[in-house]
Formats: sequence, structure tokens, C-alpha cells
Amino acid sequence: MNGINGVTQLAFSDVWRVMAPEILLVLGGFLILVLDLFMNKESSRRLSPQLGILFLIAAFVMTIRNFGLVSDQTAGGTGELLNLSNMLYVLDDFGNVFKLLFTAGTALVLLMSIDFFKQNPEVKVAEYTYLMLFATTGAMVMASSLDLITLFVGLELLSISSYVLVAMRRNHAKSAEGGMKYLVIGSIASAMALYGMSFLYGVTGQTNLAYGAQTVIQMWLQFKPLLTLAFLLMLIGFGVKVSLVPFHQWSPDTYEGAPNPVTAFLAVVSKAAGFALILRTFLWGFSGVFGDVYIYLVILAALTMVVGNVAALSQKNIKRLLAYSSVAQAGYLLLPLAVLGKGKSIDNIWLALGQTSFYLVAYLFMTMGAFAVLTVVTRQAGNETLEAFRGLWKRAPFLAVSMAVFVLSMAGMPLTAGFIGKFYIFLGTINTEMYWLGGLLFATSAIAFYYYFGVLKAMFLKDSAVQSHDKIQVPVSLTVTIAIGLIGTLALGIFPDLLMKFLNGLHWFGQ
Amino acid sequence: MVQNAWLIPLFPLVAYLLLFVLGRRAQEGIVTAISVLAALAGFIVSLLILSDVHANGASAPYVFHWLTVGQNTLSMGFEVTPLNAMMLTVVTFISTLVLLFSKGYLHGDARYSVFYQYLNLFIFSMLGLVISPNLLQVYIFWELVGLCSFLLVGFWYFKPEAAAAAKKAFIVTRIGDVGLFIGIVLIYVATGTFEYSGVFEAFEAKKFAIDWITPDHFITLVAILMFIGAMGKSAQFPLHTWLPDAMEGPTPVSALIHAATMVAAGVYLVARAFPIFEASPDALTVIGIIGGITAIFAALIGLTQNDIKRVVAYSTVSQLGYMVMALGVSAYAASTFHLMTHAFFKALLFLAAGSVIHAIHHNQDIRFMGGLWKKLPLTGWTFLIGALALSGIPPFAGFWSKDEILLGALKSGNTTLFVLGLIAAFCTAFYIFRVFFMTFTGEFRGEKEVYEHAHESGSVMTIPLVLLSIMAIVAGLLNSPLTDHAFEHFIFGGGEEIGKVYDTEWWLAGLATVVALAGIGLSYLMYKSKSINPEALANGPLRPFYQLSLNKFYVDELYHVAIVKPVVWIGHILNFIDKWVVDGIVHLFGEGTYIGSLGLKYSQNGQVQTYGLVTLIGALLLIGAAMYAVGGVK
Amino acid sequence: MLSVEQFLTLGAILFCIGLFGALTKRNIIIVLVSIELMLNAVNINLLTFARFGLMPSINGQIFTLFTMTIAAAELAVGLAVLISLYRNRNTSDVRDQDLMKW
Amino acid sequence: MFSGLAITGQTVAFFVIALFVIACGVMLLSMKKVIYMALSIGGVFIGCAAVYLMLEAEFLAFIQVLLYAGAITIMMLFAIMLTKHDEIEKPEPITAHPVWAAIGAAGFGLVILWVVKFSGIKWPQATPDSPFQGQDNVKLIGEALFNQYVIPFELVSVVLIVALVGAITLANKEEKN
Amino acid sequence: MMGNLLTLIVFLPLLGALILGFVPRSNDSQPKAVAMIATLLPLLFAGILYANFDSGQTGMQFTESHDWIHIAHAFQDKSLVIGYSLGVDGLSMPFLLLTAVVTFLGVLATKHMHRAKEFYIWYLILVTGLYGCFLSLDLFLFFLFLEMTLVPMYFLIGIWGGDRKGQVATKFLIYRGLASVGILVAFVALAYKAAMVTGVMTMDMIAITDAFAKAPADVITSSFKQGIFLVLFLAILIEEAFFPFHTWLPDTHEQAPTSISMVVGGVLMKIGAYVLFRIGVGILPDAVQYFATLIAVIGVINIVYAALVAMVQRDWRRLLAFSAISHMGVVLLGVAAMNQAGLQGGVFMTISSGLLSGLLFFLIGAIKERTGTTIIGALGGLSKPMPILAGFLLVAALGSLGLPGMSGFISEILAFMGAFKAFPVLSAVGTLGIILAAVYLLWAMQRTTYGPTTAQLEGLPDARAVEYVPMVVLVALIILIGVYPSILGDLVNHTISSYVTRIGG
Repeated sequence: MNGINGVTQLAFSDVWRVMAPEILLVLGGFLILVLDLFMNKESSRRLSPQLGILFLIAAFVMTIRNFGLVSDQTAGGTGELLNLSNMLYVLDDFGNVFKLLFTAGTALVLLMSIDFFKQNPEVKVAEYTYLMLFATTGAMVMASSLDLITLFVGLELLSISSYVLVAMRRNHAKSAEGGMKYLVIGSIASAMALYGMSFLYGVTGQTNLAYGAQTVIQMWLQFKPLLTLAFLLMLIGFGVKVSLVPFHQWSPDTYEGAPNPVTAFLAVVSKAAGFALILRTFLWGFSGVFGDVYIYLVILAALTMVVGNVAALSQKNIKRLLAYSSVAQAGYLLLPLAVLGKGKSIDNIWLALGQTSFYLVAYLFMTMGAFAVLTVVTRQAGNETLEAFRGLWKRAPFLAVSMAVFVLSMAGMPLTAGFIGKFYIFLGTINTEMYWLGGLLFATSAIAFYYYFGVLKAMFLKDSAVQSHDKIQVPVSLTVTIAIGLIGTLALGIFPDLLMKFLNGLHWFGQ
Repeated sequence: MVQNAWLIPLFPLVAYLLLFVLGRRAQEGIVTAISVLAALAGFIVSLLILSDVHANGASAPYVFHWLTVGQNTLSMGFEVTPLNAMMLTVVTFISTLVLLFSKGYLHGDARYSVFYQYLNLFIFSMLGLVISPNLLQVYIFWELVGLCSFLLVGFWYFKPEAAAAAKKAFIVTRIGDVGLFIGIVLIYVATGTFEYSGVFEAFEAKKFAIDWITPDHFITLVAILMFIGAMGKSAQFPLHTWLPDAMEGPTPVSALIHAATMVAAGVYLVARAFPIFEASPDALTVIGIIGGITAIFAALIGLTQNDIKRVVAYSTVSQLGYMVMALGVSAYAASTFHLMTHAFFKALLFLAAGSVIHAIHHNQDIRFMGGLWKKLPLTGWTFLIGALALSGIPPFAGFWSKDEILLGALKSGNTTLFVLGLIAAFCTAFYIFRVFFMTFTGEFRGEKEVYEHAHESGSVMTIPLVLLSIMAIVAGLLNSPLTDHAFEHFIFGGGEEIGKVYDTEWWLAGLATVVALAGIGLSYLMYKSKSINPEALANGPLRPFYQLSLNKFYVDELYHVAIVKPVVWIGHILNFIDKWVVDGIVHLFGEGTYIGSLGLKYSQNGQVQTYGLVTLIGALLLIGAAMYAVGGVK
Repeated sequence: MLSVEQFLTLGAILFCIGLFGALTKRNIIIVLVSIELMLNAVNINLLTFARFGLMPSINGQIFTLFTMTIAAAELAVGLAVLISLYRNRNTSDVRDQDLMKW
Repeated sequence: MFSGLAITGQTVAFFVIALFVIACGVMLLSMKKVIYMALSIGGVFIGCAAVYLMLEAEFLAFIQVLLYAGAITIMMLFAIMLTKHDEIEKPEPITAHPVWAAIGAAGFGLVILWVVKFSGIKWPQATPDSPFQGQDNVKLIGEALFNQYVIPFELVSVVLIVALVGAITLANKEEKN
Repeated sequence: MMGNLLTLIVFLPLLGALILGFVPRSNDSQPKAVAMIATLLPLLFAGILYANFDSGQTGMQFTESHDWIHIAHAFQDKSLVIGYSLGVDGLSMPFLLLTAVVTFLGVLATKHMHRAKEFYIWYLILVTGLYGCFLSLDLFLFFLFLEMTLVPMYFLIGIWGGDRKGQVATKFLIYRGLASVGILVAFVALAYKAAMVTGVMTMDMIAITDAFAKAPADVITSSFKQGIFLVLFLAILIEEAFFPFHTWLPDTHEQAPTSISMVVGGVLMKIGAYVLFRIGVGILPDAVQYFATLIAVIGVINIVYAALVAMVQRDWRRLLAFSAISHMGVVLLGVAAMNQAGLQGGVFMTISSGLLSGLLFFLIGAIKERTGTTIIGALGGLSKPMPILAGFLLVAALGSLGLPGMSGFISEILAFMGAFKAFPVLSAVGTLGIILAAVYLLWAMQRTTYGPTTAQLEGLPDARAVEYVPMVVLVALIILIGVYPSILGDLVNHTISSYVTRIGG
């Protein structure tokens, strides 16, 4: 092993082995960028998203390949993670799972975007596409890096791309406003997180989490206030990114302002990346002292579940409603990590990782599907309130049933992926004997019935405000997205073993 | 023969089912035929069994498995003892006659068949009650007869009074029934069985599987609880109020159910379970006192009532009081004997009253009757026989049985009860003859037209009257010194004496007769010869007493004020609480959450700097709390 | 002799000034600048630890370098968003930006 | 708070610089005209560069001057010019918002101060000898950057591209169709 | 032959719902026919099961079991295996039959209504959920089916309900949603504790029961059991609509359409009782014993309180709802006794109350269909225009007030036989319910069917031929249980004995 300040030559083959998906995406992004530059103004750039999807699929495939690499490495028994630059960047199944999620999520977002471009010709297709790809790269870096600097760069790559994407509808005041809000709050959050990182660096003297963790344990007693402060500052900074209460207020506005596909991207990919970052940082950097700090995670998780759901109760704007719903989901997603404070064994960590990733996959399907339906319905109705969904059952049964499935899944009704995901997370709370937290998880879900069923009520119980013979035209790309969401939500709800078996065989941290 | 006793209740049950299948449009003749034949068959079998029992004594119970509860088995079945053999005979006999009588009385009613269905169901239930070998079965049929009473009292459902009376009958008896319910459940808990034999053994040994009460107290408790059941059914004070109201039902019903059979069930129960009561002197005392109070109390009310059926009804209450009092002083034989004789003459009185009512177009107020002797001579005669029997004039049936009760009360040393009994006897004689004189003598005081059309009913109504009259005359002799107290020997089954038996005291018999005659005499003076003006008395110095009696001592009003209203008010208050407090809290939570939601919604004011500030304050609180918890490096 | 504490204190003060500015100033440019101030405070922290920390190392300086670069990028995007916003709404006052609320 | 602090040339310099930085910061907060605010932030950046120098980060001090005091301040001035630059912050009734912001910021600062100075943490005694003694600051950074930190370095280039493209896309004037 | 009968019973209704999804929307009679077949077949199969059921056996019969979900790392390094496993024993058999009968009759009772196809789709989904609850041998599966009843109920009330349908549907949803939370917490906690004993993580009811039966006291402490039981009990109080969590029930009954009221009162509401028997008594008997007094007190409060409130209700449906609450109080009293008679009485009362609720709500629905109202004060003298309906109403009311010869009585007396052994004083207070039941039911009867008939009620039609089926079937069952209780008692006797022997009672 090389010393931290020693000279390490990175061979391309090594880099390719570890970073193939990232490299592919960056290359893809630059390819589109270059094409965009060299194509003349008149030529159509409409195929950019399709190209982007191709690259995402390639990255997806490379990620799948990486699972094999990790398992080979484990079978080889060296006990060493595949890594670059002295544990700066690692290849393990934790990262791989998230990368699958990111690439799949972004691919779906781009699929939805095809329709969006048709409706909004002023949006620059090529820029949009490669910003998406770069943002995904940033998310991947967040999932795989073990170094504070790299994590930070990845985070900013994702964030800055997102700011631009949100504000991209240039003639749209709300879009710019959403971007501005996201940017201001996001930058403050970055500063907070960085401030925390600086303290962590101050105590450990290095930016690497894997090595720093040892120092954290040694120094814990002497530097408890400072390290706790560092932990909290980072938590707050990351918390803003995944919109934990009370750091969530930007998200309804931003979600509302952003174009639908971008909202979906923020809700799924960006949020998942945030959780990857949180898990990576806290499970590596603070694993030794987690018993002393988990309580803050518990507090935030509980607060997020309660406030997220309660705030959504009175919401009539469907996009804002989904924003609050995604706030609440962040609370659920934080639980697996939070309960680890009482988890005694390493198995608890595997359980927590399984829970988070399962829920994120479920969340991916249902959220993507819901946003696809929402795009169609709100466009047809011309507004984004619940009224737009009135009598949808009569106008478009397929849309209504799909939306019902997505909404029920978010509410945690059985036979949907959302339920299994919630149940899985719930197991962790009971396993660590934090019964009240598990109870709160489902109790807040029960409160959430009120607004989720409000959507169902609008679709099935009420008569349409508009003429019922206005059949809704659903574009192919959105149909595909909805279908994927529907199949995923139901398949994972009825046969969760499809994913469970896979999760069970993973070498999360390359062990 | 005894093993075939199950046939007796089966006949009316089959009749009931047949009528039910035939439906409400069945012809009156067929309906009557089926019913009467069934009852008659039952009567014949009863007679055979009676003679069998007379010859061979009581049988062991015949039981079959009904329900398994863990290791225990609950069974159903039947048994025949002298007591219930007697009851079976009486019930089937009177039933047959009443069924016959009803053909005339109910003729032309749209729900004729339904009436017979109910009656058959009642007869079945009553017989089932009588032959029960265990307390659970008794309770089951106990409730069923109550149901039939309810159905029959409310037979004319469109009359609000009938509906109210039916409901009242059911609810008031149910209050008593709950006592019985608790009683038998406690017996089961303590002894592990409902069977009479098992229960009696346990009570004799005073060994109970219960630890929260001493055996002696437990016996008293159970005995009183069971007696409460009897009080409800046998209309003992203070649960007597339903019986007079129940006269809203058709008169045959009053005769059968509310005079002869069902109301005697309470007495029968106490008699059947007498070993339980005998084991507790305290309970017996209570029973005696209740009986005595009921006897005099109802008799006093009876003095002033104007509804012919109500007078007879109060007399029923009063006579039931006698029987209960007799049980209270352990005069077991006297009580059961009076039960039997009373069944005959009271059924007779009711049917005769029914005949009168039927004749004058369902008018029941004696103030608008009079001089009917000429129009209804047979009815008049039979009513007179019944009245004499009720008054206790020798040699009619009532004389012998009432005399024995008075004797028992006297010999038990409880002089108060004895005196009460005597006074009640005087009142009884007075009011029943008041009715007689006002109905059958003098001038008719109602509409002329009605009087003109009044005539004796057909044979279906008169034959029962005659047969019952005969019984009312001769039944008393069964337990007279003239027959060497044959009834007593029979009822004891040739074995040990149950309760206490005393030799006849002739002076007492004389005294009782004199008292009864005095009552009749006073009645004659007031209502026949008019030498004493009843109105002057009522409005004169006795006015308060008159009012009390006329208004039934305001018991109903008292109940209404003291029980019904408060309970309804409690209901309203609880309903209010349910709506505004229990549900209100729920709504408060709901509304509160929603208001919280609105608050959270409107805190979202669109200002990015507010969001930042909230983030900052949240962060500060979290960090501050954390730093407080960490508390620095020690 | 100077030690960690003085520099950290300076950093903290600077950070809070930036924070306060970001939350109260009305011009979006100044808000963005205030955020830069916060990042500068972080940089002071990082450099302090690189020089006087428990385990002094060059990593702090590297970190600072990255922070600076990214802060510049962030500011650039921020200003671009501002321009876009200004074009749409003709104001750079942060408090006018409340089309979306509730 | 500053007890036990020997007064040397270095400490005096530090306090002067610190006062200057804070003063510029406060000016930023209290100035009425946007343009003055932009100027005062330049002061902060330069002051910071001086602090960096004291922390023996010569290269970063240099970058600070170049990047912040130079490029960023200029960029900001451009932005100010592009928008309504002569705008004066309007006097307005005192609302709760700035008060709470002040409380929040001050509270935040106090908590950090507490952690740094009063929570009982024993900071290491400052050594007069630099850990980087005798080594070229730029070389050290360069070596680390191109060996250990080459991946984030490459990534930053992507970030910059994103910022560049993003800024152009957003700020570009509408093409006329 | 019996291999997959349970699966068929559970999923045939769902299949029916699927088929209905493809029936053209305009047709109205077709959906009803499909629904009828989809509920009749399970009824027949349930009958076959009953005929082949060995009541002398304690364990589960006709079991089906397949592994379904493996949840990774759920317990240490082991997966949680969730099985799709179904089975019946003496306890679930009566509930199965009750469900089969009431749900089928519910279809018959459904009147012509708008959006008929959707109605039956939701109805059939609900039926599958109900069957699933009673047949699941896996706690997870049970919970799944329990939740499955929520959504259809929301729509069934929300679309076809009365004037406050939206509000009541939501109330129903939230209440029962919260109840599910308690149930789930308790279930999973039980599974984890059982896993600590056996080392195998499973949600299988039988395995967990066994594990708890032989667990050493230091692994599963009594305070744990008590805590979990309290959570479970709280959930049951909501599920079963016990005071003070009962307010959803009167509202639901008041607003729901007739057939749904039948199913809610007849089956859905009884799930809580089933959980109480199966999990409370079956797995945590010592905790039940520990809290016996509390349970009994709540039981008595329910009996008396609900009866008093029922007395002053103006609406028949609310009255019946409170009456059902009062009756179910007896179940608590019986369970609190924790002896054979009490528990058996509890099961009897649950089933009896289910049948009676089904019958009563059907009758009130029929009356509402004709008169347009269920307000007691607006009715009167119904015996005249509709003697058959009035007669059945009387029978049902009498059954409900515990008249011997019908199922209510034997349930009541069994429960009290048990309860008086354990809580003589409380039970004595509880018997007030017997009187009050007579008071409110007869009072309502008196004002509904008795008395003079008002002009606008004159000439209304009596029962139609198709309406006889639910009435006759339900009355026949009620009387059958009342006259020959062994038909039910023999089924449950052994299962309950096994519970009782476990607590040494």
C-alpha cells in the first residue's frame, strides 16, 4: 500500500476497471457536447436524449459487469477493495447498486424528456441531455468515493448541473425562480457541509474516510464536541440535499418550478445520490462512534416523517403534494441508517443497506410513473391542482389505474413495491427494538392515506370538471415510462424476491 | 310412560310448525282443529304420565348431550316429577280449553292463524319449561314463554297501548330474568353443573368452587337472585307492574298465560328448586315478605280498578303473592296446591270476563256494564263460581288452598304475614264481587244497542267455561281432609315431606270463610243494595287511600321518574359525550392535524431567505441540543 | 504564539457574517457573495488545520483549492440564473421571487 | 479569550488583518449601495489572502487574489451592471426576519465558538515550525493534485464545463426565430 | 382433492373482480351474476371443507404452504422467510363459514345501483381480503390481506355511501390504517422474539406460537409480552370498534350501502376479535391473563356504555352499530376470563354477532329501500304493509337481545359462565347489557313495526322472493346455533382447550 503522499501512478486499465460507467457517461456527455458544437444551427438535435439513453444503458451494463468484478475480488480473498488512488475511489456493490439506480433513473427521466422537448421547443436539447449525464456522473462519484474532496466534487457536479436543469426553461419565470431557490439553499448547505468537513479534516488530518475513521475512533473522547459538530454540520448540509425536515422548504418550490422530468430527476436520482453520500460518509467515517450520534438521525427522521406527511395533507397542487410526499419518503429512507445506532452486529448494516436500496428502487418506479402520469394529466387540464385529476377514471382508465397503483405504493399499500419497501425498513426498527420508530413509520403512513387517497378520490369518486369525452392522448415515451413504473411497482410488490435475492447476494462493501 | 314425556311439548311444537307452514291464510277451522288436537293429545299423555308417576314415583332425568365446554358437558332433556306431572296436566288442560275458547273469541281476526301459532309456541315453551331437568333449560324456556307473552300481548300491534304493554312485559320480566341468569350462572360456576340433582347435592354439601364468598352467603345470594327471576315472571312486587298492562292482549291470552301458566312459572321455579331456597332461611324470609307485600298490595289496588280484566289481573298478582308467601313460610305443598287451584279458577274468571267482553263488543270498563246476568246467564254462573273460588268460600277450590297458605303462615310464627293474608283475603272477596255485582246485576250502563245485541257465545266458548267451573269447584277437594290430603302425598312423591305440612285447623278455616263472606257482604252493600255509597266513600274521608289505590300506588309513575327517565337521560348524556367528547377528540386530532398542515403550508411563503432562516434555526436547535447533550470534554 | 483557536474564531465570525448576509440581503448578487464569504471561512478553517492541526498535511490546501474552484463555478451559475431571472422578472431583489408559495 | 497570547509581530499582524476582514464583512452587511457592497467583498477576499499567507499557503493566497479578488469581483461587477445597478436597498420597516436571522447567525457563531474555545478541547500547541518546512508549496500541491487527487481534479474540469455551459445557456439572450 | 381449495376460496373472488374488469361497462346484470358466482363458489368450497373437517384435531388442516419472500439479513445473517401459507383450524373454520355466508348474501342483498361493475369489483376484492385474513397462517400474509380490505372499503363507502360518504370513508381509512400499525408492530416484534428462541426468522403463526410456548422466561420476558400485547390490544380496540375508538363504526354503518354494512358488521369488524383469539390468546396467553382485569373492565364499559348510547339513537343503523359494540363487549369479558367457557363464549358471540349484524343490516336496508329512511321516528306500524319483513326484523331483534333458541343467548351465557368465574362483580355489571339490549331493541321495534301505520307507509311492498334467501339463511343459521350449539362448539372446543391448557386454566 502506498503512503498517502506517495506517488501513485494510475494506469488506465485500473481506472477503466473501477470507473467504467462514469467514464462512459462523461465521454457520452462530451460527445453530445461536441456534436452540438459542430452541428449547424438548423440541424435537429432531437436525437440527443436517445443518444444519452444509449450511454446510460451502456453505463448500466458496465455497472452490472462491475458486480462480477467485486464478486471475483471477494472470491479471490485478497480482502482488499478494488480501489484507486489509495482508497480514494472504490468499487464495491454499494456503489454499484446506486449506480444502477442512477443510470436507470436518468434513463427514464430522459425518456420522459423526449415528450417534454416536443412541448417546450425553447429548451436546448443537447445541453439538457449532457447536463443530465454529467449530473448522473456526479451522483455516481458520490456513491463510490471514499474521499471527502471527491465526494464534495461529485456532490457539486450533481448540484450545479441540477441548478441549471431546474432553471432551464428560460421563458418560464417559475423555472428560474425554482433554480434560484435551489441554488441559494443548496450553496448554503454546501458551505455548511464543507464547514463540517473542515472540522473532520482538522481532527483526522486527512480527507480519506476509510483512514480517517480510525482516527475518529481514537480521538472521539478528546474531540467529542468538535466531531459531533462536524457530524451535524455535514448532516445538515446533506440533509438539505435530500430535504430532511426542517431543511426541506426549498423542495416544494423547486419541484413546482422545475420541468416535470427534472422534478422526477431531483426526486429520484438526486435524492438517492444524497442518501448514497450520507450512507457512505457516516457508515465509513463515523461507523466506530455511531452509537453516540445516531440519535440526531432518529430525531431528523421522525421529524421528517411527521412534518412531511402533515404538510402534504392540505396541499392541493399535485406537484407540491408529491414534493411533500418525497420529503416524507426521505424520512423513511433515513430510518435504516438511524436505527443502526442500536444495531449490534455487522448484519445490521447489511440489513440497512438492503432496506435503503430496496426502498429506493421501489421509490424510483413509483415516482417515475407518477410523474409521467402527472405530466400528461396536468398538461391536458392546463393546471397542476388536484382538480386536474377529477374523473380521470372515466377519461383515461389506464392512466387512472396506473396513478392509483403509484399512489397506493407511496402510501404503502400491500402488493405494491412501496409496501414491501416500508415493511423492510420497518423490520430494521423492530430488530433494533426501536418499536416506536417503526410505529411512527406506519402511523405517519396512515396519516398520509388522507392525501394519497385524496388523489384517488379525485380520480375515481368525483366527476370530471371537463368534458368526459376528451380522451387523453398519451405519448409513446410516457406510455413506456408509465408501463415500466407500473410493472416495476407491481412486480416488486408481488414478487419482491426478484430484488431481494439479488440484494441478499451482494458484497456491499466488498467484504 | 314417563319416558315418553317428551311427546307432550312435541305436540304443540308440531302444531306450531304445521301452522307456520300453512301460513297466515289458513282456514280457521283447520287451525283450531290442529291446535286443539295437539293440546288434547298432550293432555291425554299428561294424564297417563300423571297416573304413572302416581303409581311409580318420579323418574330419573332423560338427557342428551347438547354442548361440550372443555371437559364439561351441557345437556338437555326432560324429567318427570310429581310436581311437573301436575303442572303438565294443568297446563295442557287449560291450554286445550283456551285454544277452544279462542276460536270464538278471535273469530274473524285477520291474523287468526298467527294467534294460534303464538299460542302453540307458548304451550310448547311452557311445557318445555316444566319438564326441564336442568336450570339452563329452564332458563331457555323461561325466556321463550316470556317471548310468547310479548308476542301475544302485542298481538294487536296497531294499538299503541298493546305495543307498549308488550314491550313493558318483556323488559320488566327481563329485569327479573337477569337475576335468574346471574343466579344460574353462579350456580354453574360454583358447582360445575346445571342439573337439578347435581346442584341440590352441592347445596346440601355446601361445597362450592367459589372463594369470594362464604357458602352460606353464597346460597342466600343465589337463592335471592333466582327469586328475582321468579319475581319478574310471577309479577311480584315491585316487578308486578307489567302484568296489569299485559291485559292489552286478547283475553284468552290473559287466561292462559297471565293467569294460569306462565305467571305461575316463578312459583314453579321456586318450588322446583326448593332445596336451594330451603338451605337459606334468610332467602326464605325475603320470599315470604315479598309474597305477603304483593298479596296485600295488589289486593288493595284491585279494590278500585274499573277495568274488568285489570281487576282480575290484580287479583292474579295478589294470588301469586299468596303462593310466594307460602313458599316463603315453607308451605311447599300449600303453595303448589294453590298454584293448581288458582290456575283453574283464574282461567275461568278470565275466560268468563272474556265472554262478557266479547258479548259487549270489547268494552272492558265495568262502569259501563251491568245487568248482564239476563243476557249471559251461563257466563254469569261460571263467573260467580270463579269468584267464589277466588274468595275462598267453601267448598270451592280456592278455599282449600288459601286456607292452607294462611295456616302455613300462622304456624310459621310469622303473624304479620298471616294478618296480611287475611286482609288480602277480605279485599279479594270484596273486589271480585264488586266486579260481579257491577257486571251482572243492576241496570246496563252502556249503550242500549250493545245491550240488545249481547248474547251468550257459542259452544266453543261456553264448554271451556263449564269445564273450568267444574274444576274450580272440585279441584280443592284434592287436598282437603276429605281426601286425606291426596295432593300432598302425591306431590311429595310418596317420599319425604318437602317444606312443612300442618294439620288442618278448622277454626282457621272458619275465620277465613267469615272474612271472605264479610268482603262479599260489604261488596253487596255497596254495589248491589247500594246501602253504602261508594262514591261518597271515595270522595270522603278515604279519598287519599282511594286515590292511592286507583292510581296503583303510583308505582308506574315512580318508576318512570326514578328509573326510566334517568336512564334515558344518561343515554342522552352519554350520546352527547360520544358525539362531542369521544368523537370530538378524534375530530380535534384530525382538525388539529389539518390546521397544523395549513400552518406548515402557509409557512412556505415563497421567500428563499425564510427557508434559509428556518434551515438555520433548525440547524441551530439541533446543534445546540447536541452540544448541550455532549456537554464538553471532561 | 498564534494557534488554531484564533484562526478558527476568525473563520467562525466570517462564516456567520456570510450566513447573515445570505439570509438578509435583498440583492441576489450580494446573497451569492455572502455565500462566497462562508466558503472563504471554510477555507480559512481548512488551511488552519493544514498548518496548525492535529496532523498537519497538505491535504487541507488541496481541499481549499477544490473549494475555491467549485465556489467560482457555483457563483458563475448563480449569476447566470440571476440574469435569467432578471430577464423574466426585471428585478434582482430576492424578495420579489415568490411566484411559488403555499 | 486571548489570555496567554504573546504579543509578537505575527499576532499583531493577525489581529490587524482579522479586524480588516471583519470590518469589510460588516461593511458588506451595512452598505446601502450594491456597488459598495461589491467593493467591500473585494476587501474581504484580499484580507483572506493575507490570512492564507500567515497560514503558509502561499499558492492559495495567490490563487485567492487572482480568482476571488480578481475574477469573481469583476464578474460580479458585470452582473451588477447587467441588472439594475443603481438600486439602493430601500429603507423598510424592521421585520422579524432580520432579527431572527441575526439571532440565528449569532447563535450559530456562539455555538461554534463554544466548541472551539470553551468545550474543553485541547488543541495542540502551535509549532513555530511549519510542517511544510523547506518544501515548495506549489510543488507539494502539484504532486498531490496529480497523483493522489487526480480523479477529483479531472472531475472538477467537468464541473467547470457544466458551469460554463450552464451559465451560457441560462444567460444567453433569446435567439430570434 | 383438498389440495388447493383454500387458495381457490381466497382468490376466486379476486378472479371474479378481474373478469369483471373486462365486462363492458354498460351492462348491469352481468356484474351481479359474476359476483354471485365468485362468492357462491367459495361458499360451496367452504362447505366442502366443513364437511371434511376433523373437529377432533387441534392443529391446522388443509394447509398449503409455499415460500414466497426471502428478506435478506432480516435476522442476524439469516433471511426472513415469508410464506404463502393457508390453513384452517377449529378457530378459523367458523370465521371462514361466516365470511362465506355473509359475503354471498351481501351480493344478493345488493340492489340495483349506479356504477354496478365497479361496485362489484371493489366488493370482490374486499371479499378476497376477508377470506385471506381468516385463512392466513403467516402473519405477514394476514397483514397483507387486512390492508387489502382498506382500499375497497374506502371506495365502497366513498362512491356508494350516504350524504357524508367522503368524510366517513376517510375516517374509516385513517382509523383502520392506524390500527394496522399496532398490529404490524406487534406481529414483527413477535417474529423477532420467536427468532431469538428458535434461531430461525419466520412470520409463520404456528412456528411463532410454538416458540412462545416453550420460550424460556429470560429470552422472552413477561414485560415484553405485556408491552406487545398492549400494542396489539390497542389495535384490536380500533379494529373491533371498542370504546373509546368506536366512533368510526356508527358512521360507517350509517353511510355505507346495505350490503357493505352487512359485510362490515358481519365479517370485517370481526377480524379484530379473530386477532384477539389467535394472537392474543394463542400466543400471549400470560399477557392476556396479566391484563385480564383491564380487558374485563373495558368489556363491561363497552357493554353498558354502548347499550345506553344505543338507547337514544334516532337512526336504526347507528343503533345497530352501538348494539354490535355492546355485544362485542361481551367477547372481551369472555376473553378476560381466560377459561374454556369464556373463550368459547367469546367465539360464539363473535360469530353470532356477525350473523345477526348481517341479518339486521339487511333488513334495515330493505326497509330503507322501501320507505327511504332509517330514522326510527319516521317509521311506524310496518307490520301492516310488510308483515314478513317486520317479522324477520322482530326475529333478528330478539336474537340480538339474546333470546334463547338463537345464537345470541348461548354466546352470552357461555361468556358469562366464564366471566363470572373470574370477575363476579364486573360480570354482574355486565349483565345490565342484557336488560338494556331488550330496552333499546324493543323500543325501536315498538316504534318501527308496531303502532298505527302512517299513510305514506301504507301499501309498501313486502319482501320479494330473492330477499327471502338472505333472511331465511341467516335466521336458519342463527336458530341452528341457538338450538344445537354443538355445531359450532365442537369446531372450536379443541382449539380453545389447547389454549386453555397452555395457561393451566
